Amino acid sequence: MRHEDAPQAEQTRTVILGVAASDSHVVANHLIAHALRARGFHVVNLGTCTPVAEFTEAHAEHPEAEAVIIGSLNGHAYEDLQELPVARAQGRLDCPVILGGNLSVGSNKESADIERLRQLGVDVILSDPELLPATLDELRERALARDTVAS
Amino acid sequence: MRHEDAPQAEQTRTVILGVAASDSHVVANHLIAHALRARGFHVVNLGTCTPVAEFTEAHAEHPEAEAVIIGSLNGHAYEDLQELPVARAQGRLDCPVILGGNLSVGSNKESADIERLRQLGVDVILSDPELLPATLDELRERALARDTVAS
Amino acid sequence: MTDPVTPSEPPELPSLGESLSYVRELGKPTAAEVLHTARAEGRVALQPRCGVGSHAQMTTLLQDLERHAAPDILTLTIDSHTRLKRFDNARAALLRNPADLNGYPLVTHGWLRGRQLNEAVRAPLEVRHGSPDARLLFRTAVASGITSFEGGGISYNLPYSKAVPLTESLAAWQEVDALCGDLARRGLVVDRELFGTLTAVLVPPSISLAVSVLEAVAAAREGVKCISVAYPQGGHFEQDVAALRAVPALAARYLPEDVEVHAVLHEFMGVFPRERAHAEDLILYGALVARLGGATKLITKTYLEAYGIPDTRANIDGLLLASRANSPLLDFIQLDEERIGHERELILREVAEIVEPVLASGDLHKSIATAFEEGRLDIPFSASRYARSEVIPRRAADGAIRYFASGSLPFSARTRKLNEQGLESDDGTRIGDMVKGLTRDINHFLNVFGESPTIPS
Amino acid sequence: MTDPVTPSEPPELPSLGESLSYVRELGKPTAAEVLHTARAEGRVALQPRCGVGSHAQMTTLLQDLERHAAPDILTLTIDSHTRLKRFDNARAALLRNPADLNGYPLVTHGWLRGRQLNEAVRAPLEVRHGSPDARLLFRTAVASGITSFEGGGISYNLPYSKAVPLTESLAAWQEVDALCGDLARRGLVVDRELFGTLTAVLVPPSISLAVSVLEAVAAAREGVKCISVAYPQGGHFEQDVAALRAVPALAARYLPEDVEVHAVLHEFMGVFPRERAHAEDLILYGALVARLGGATKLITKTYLEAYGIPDTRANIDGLLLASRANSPLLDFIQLDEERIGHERELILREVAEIVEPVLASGDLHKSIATAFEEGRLDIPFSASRYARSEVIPRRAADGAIRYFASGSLPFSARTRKLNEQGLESDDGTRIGDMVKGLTRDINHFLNVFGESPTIPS
Ligand code: B12
Ligand code: B12
Repeated sequence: MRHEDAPQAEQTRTVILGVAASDSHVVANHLIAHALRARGFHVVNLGTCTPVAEFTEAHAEHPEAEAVIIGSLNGHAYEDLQELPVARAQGRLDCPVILGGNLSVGSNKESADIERLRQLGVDVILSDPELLPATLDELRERALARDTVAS
Repeated sequence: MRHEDAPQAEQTRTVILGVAASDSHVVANHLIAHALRARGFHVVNLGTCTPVAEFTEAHAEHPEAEAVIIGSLNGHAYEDLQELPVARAQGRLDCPVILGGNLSVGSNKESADIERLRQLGVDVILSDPELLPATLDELRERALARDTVAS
Repeated sequence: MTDPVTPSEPPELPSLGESLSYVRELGKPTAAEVLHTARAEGRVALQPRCGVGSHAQMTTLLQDLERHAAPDILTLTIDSHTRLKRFDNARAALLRNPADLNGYPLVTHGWLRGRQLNEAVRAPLEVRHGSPDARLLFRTAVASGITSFEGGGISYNLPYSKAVPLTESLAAWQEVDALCGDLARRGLVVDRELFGTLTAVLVPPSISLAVSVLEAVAAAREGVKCISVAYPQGGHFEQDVAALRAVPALAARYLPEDVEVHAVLHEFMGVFPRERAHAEDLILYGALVARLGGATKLITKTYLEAYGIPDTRANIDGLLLASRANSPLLDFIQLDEERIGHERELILREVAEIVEPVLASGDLHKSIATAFEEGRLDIPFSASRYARSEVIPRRAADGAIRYFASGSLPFSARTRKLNEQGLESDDGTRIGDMVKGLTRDINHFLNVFGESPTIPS
Repeated sequence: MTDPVTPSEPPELPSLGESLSYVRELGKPTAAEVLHTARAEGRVALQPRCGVGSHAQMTTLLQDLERHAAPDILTLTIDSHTRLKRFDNARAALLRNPADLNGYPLVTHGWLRGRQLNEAVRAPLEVRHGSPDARLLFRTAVASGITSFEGGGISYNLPYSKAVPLTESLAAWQEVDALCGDLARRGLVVDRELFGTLTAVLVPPSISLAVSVLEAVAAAREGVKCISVAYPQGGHFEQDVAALRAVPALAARYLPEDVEVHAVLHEFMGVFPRERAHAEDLILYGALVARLGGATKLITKTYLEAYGIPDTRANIDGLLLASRANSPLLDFIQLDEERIGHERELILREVAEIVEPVLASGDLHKSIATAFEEGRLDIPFSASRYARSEVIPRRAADGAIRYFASGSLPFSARTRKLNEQGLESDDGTRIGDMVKGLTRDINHFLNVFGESPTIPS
């Protein structure tokens, strides 16, 4: 199971995938990468334990990436994404950031746990990875619409 | 397992045994009867479901009985002994009344449960049937002492 | 609840027809249907014991049990006064302090409140009591829309009263069974559960099952169509599984084909260990016996058993723990099938030897009463004068319950020998004080768990 | 507690000698002693996972668990930041909100607080973490008087980090093991538990055990005297029992005689069912596997597993339910010994084929690192770049975990064939999308209980 694969065609859509900095849960990451590839995406999979800086570096290498997709299972999403606001303010991560997994510590999740992640600059929070393709489509359409208006 | 047995000797001590009026738990009753008989007591065992009136009748038949020993397991001791105060006031039960078993409903026993049974006229409340012989001895000594003073 | 403690005036009982249409409108499955489905699905249906004096608290108790443990059937356990038709005492205790009652006085509360309870929960209800003469209670139960009723002319007499002749209790229960037959013909099958548990302590399996066979034959003759045969867990695994597995064979042998017969297990009914962990080991064990013995239903116990009537929490926990036995992950368990087969044969033979002479006679009721009189039928530790209790059970060294003395039971020489053999390896206990040994046998699970007995030893 | 969130200044670590006398004065048994006793008594020792950020709450958590469930060994589960030496992040989270941490940051709290925790409970403590380089954490643990420490140079690297070379982690763990050897020579045997659980999901038994054998050999060479081999319940009964029963044989084959080796079972570590009843079925099942497989210790789960770190109540309930497996009433259970024997043989052969070439070489560390590089050693779903994850496990139709692809593992033709046979009956799943099938296998217990998967299917 290689961590990156070659773009298949001209029109290939690229996404950057990874697991948050302190987090080594990898199974969902493997499966999501497979599922997106099966749908034709070029997946730059950074794997587990990926700090924000590594996502920005990958984005610099792949400026065509439509989105950065981050998984966090161990409950540490908030601490692991502390550098996200600065990175975004500096324009080093100017594509949508999608986050999913188990996003806070404990068995009782509160809406505040989600809210503070949005405030860090996460654009979309998903629970079901099956929704990823549709979400990516929608984000791209929105971006295209925005670009059309802007140009 | 007969319910009464013949007095064995002149000096035989008699007790009246039974289970309270609404109560059919009989196993402890059988075992207590056996144990007292093994110690030489003449046990008039009235068995289960014995109303206060039946105890007084037995006492009338066996005025020599040292004590009436009542078991109650089903939690109904208080209701089942409601007629005890009248019977005692009328002198129809003028020997010590010993009570044992599971004396109130529920798994949490409170001292009030015991207190109100004493107020009905129960003299001794025991939990461990092993203490019966020693208790009977003590009650007899007390009675003898009282008789000596009285005469 | 603003209801008064007892209704001011006991409402008159409705007709059977009215009750029948009430049950139909109620829109819940009958107990018989729930049992049928459980068996078809290979699941053990679970049922707690539960009954408190207050109507309001009884309602809450049933609802809490359903919400947190969803038992398949719920119980109204009736108080001891009502059982013995001491209705005045039930009313007095209810007025003084409902918490003094060890069960729900259904006759005193009345059938309208019975319907309220029925409507408060989804599961069908069973009335569990212990009444030698339950005619009024049964009519009240039917009027309440209750579709399962426990008891029988032997099993709700001998363990539960002192001075009711068997002919009387058998006649009273014949009326109950006849009404069930009537209802069945009119489309409502009431589950009639027989209390093979008897005096619960050291009951030899064949005594339990023999009494149930006789009651079942009597009930079937009156038209009863759903019979649950309750058996009390004795504590020896293979013997208990064998007893449960004997039930279908007995049904095939002694009952008409159109009667649906279920085996029901009562989790251990004797002296329970006091420590919660030990009690829970025993609860799980019982539940596993039910599953592996193929019981349709399990009546659960709680970790407060040794102390008194359990609180709701303990009752829920008992149900939840027992429900683990329905786990789909236990198929790895294999049993000593040879030993089970051997025990089952022994049980079936003993039951045959006990019941067949009684069934051979013309008048079943009279024949039962006479047999008890003469000791050809008997139970250990009878609460009643109408059984001799010459039968003395003991545990063999391996924990199995055997006949130490079989009194006047019409056992064959072979059966006697097998029982003696069973106890033979029990070296030491035949010598010395029999009562001492019996007490040790009664305290079996205290010994297993190293808890001190509280009775002379 | 009036303690500040973190100590103002991390206290300097005491000498090994001082720590040694502290442990002696502590007056509680070591983890190794508790394990030894449990095995001697034929009991499965129980241990929860537990760790929260706040020192005060950690103290209460340990005490509550001990009061209500009395586990044999208690745990300090360490937070993910500390595991990866992200001490600054641990401190930041601790200052912001201790509840944001998924474990107890022992290094940040410091060894004096570690001692406070140790003194707050009777049971010995184990540190459970997941650190490729645990040297500082280990020193802090020893200074805290903690007598059991989990991990190893392979098992705490590959599942727990992305970019730490195996030679580095092996070297770091060699230091830990050498210190344990030192302590053992000075009279304190620290239990070193190896994390054979690895990535927990669909781990083939022989991969788990092969990694443990290699780590155990490395540890024993440094003088470690008590080794716990943890194995993750895979979900197939006979296979799991066989794996546990393989541990003594592996110890006899590959380890010096004076090392005490215990088999430890982790209750199912994969996708847990969400419904409480289903989760509890699985918890009890795991506990029974531990008992019947002869595990010395069981690490428990809770009915909140699918949701997140459990609250204290759920943790207690999980321990209490698991403790039923120590019931003296389960001796009736018999197993399919033939199948177990067959699985055990297969496992032992596979382990031998995997480890023996690696052990044969001179430099164990280098040989391990190279083998992983070349795929002769491998684990599925590696979190690290330093394993290939060419091994693809699948479930056979009966639920057993087999090698669908064994990558470059040096398996004999026979082993390969047996694995293919195992999957052969798995009709249908070899055809069609492999990932789809893999997902179904991962969701095994959801399927068993009829819960819907939450991942694409
Ligand atoms: C067997 C049993 C039955 C059998 C009884 C058969 C029979 N006829 O004997 C059956 C199944 C019929 C039965 C029925 C009922 N039972 Co019942 N039964 C038990 C059980 C399981 C064992 C009792 C027993 O035989 N123990 C063995 C003997 C040797 O000991 P013992 O009776 O416990 O007595 C000990 C002490 O109390 C003491 N002792 C007893 N009597 C005396 C007398 C004296 C003078 C002294 C000093 C000491 C003493 O010595 C004994 C040894 O320590 C107990 C629970 C348990 N596990 O202990 C419940 C229990 C006693 N039953 C109980 C109840 C409530 C009933 C019912 C009312 C049904 C219901 N509502 O649940 C009916 C009673 C109907 C009626 N009219 O009385 C409750 C009592 C609850 C309470 N007090 O809060 C108990 C505690 C179960 C429970 N936890 O709910 N029961
Ligand atoms: C396997 C496992 C492990 C393995 C991981 C091996 C590996 N390297 O992958 C091991 C044993 C190493 C492990 C370690 C730890 N784990 Co862990 N682990 C699990 C477990 C049992 C299964 C996870 C899994 O693989 N599931 C299968 C995959 C396919 O699904 P998934 O990961 O659950 O993800 C689903 C969704 O979240 C979503 N999803 C996931 N990622 C993404 C990303 C996007 C973008 C989207 C849209 C969706 C999405 O899709 C998946 C399908 O529904 C879960 C509990 C459980 N039963 O679910 C705990 C669990 C995730 N672990 C947990 C924790 C805390 C840890 C530890 C920190 C130890 C600890 N303190 O207990 C360490 C982590 C160390 C670290 N540095 O991160 C907690 C998280 C708690 C919380 N958030 O409150 C859980 C929930 C267990 C628990 N109940 O306490 N763990």
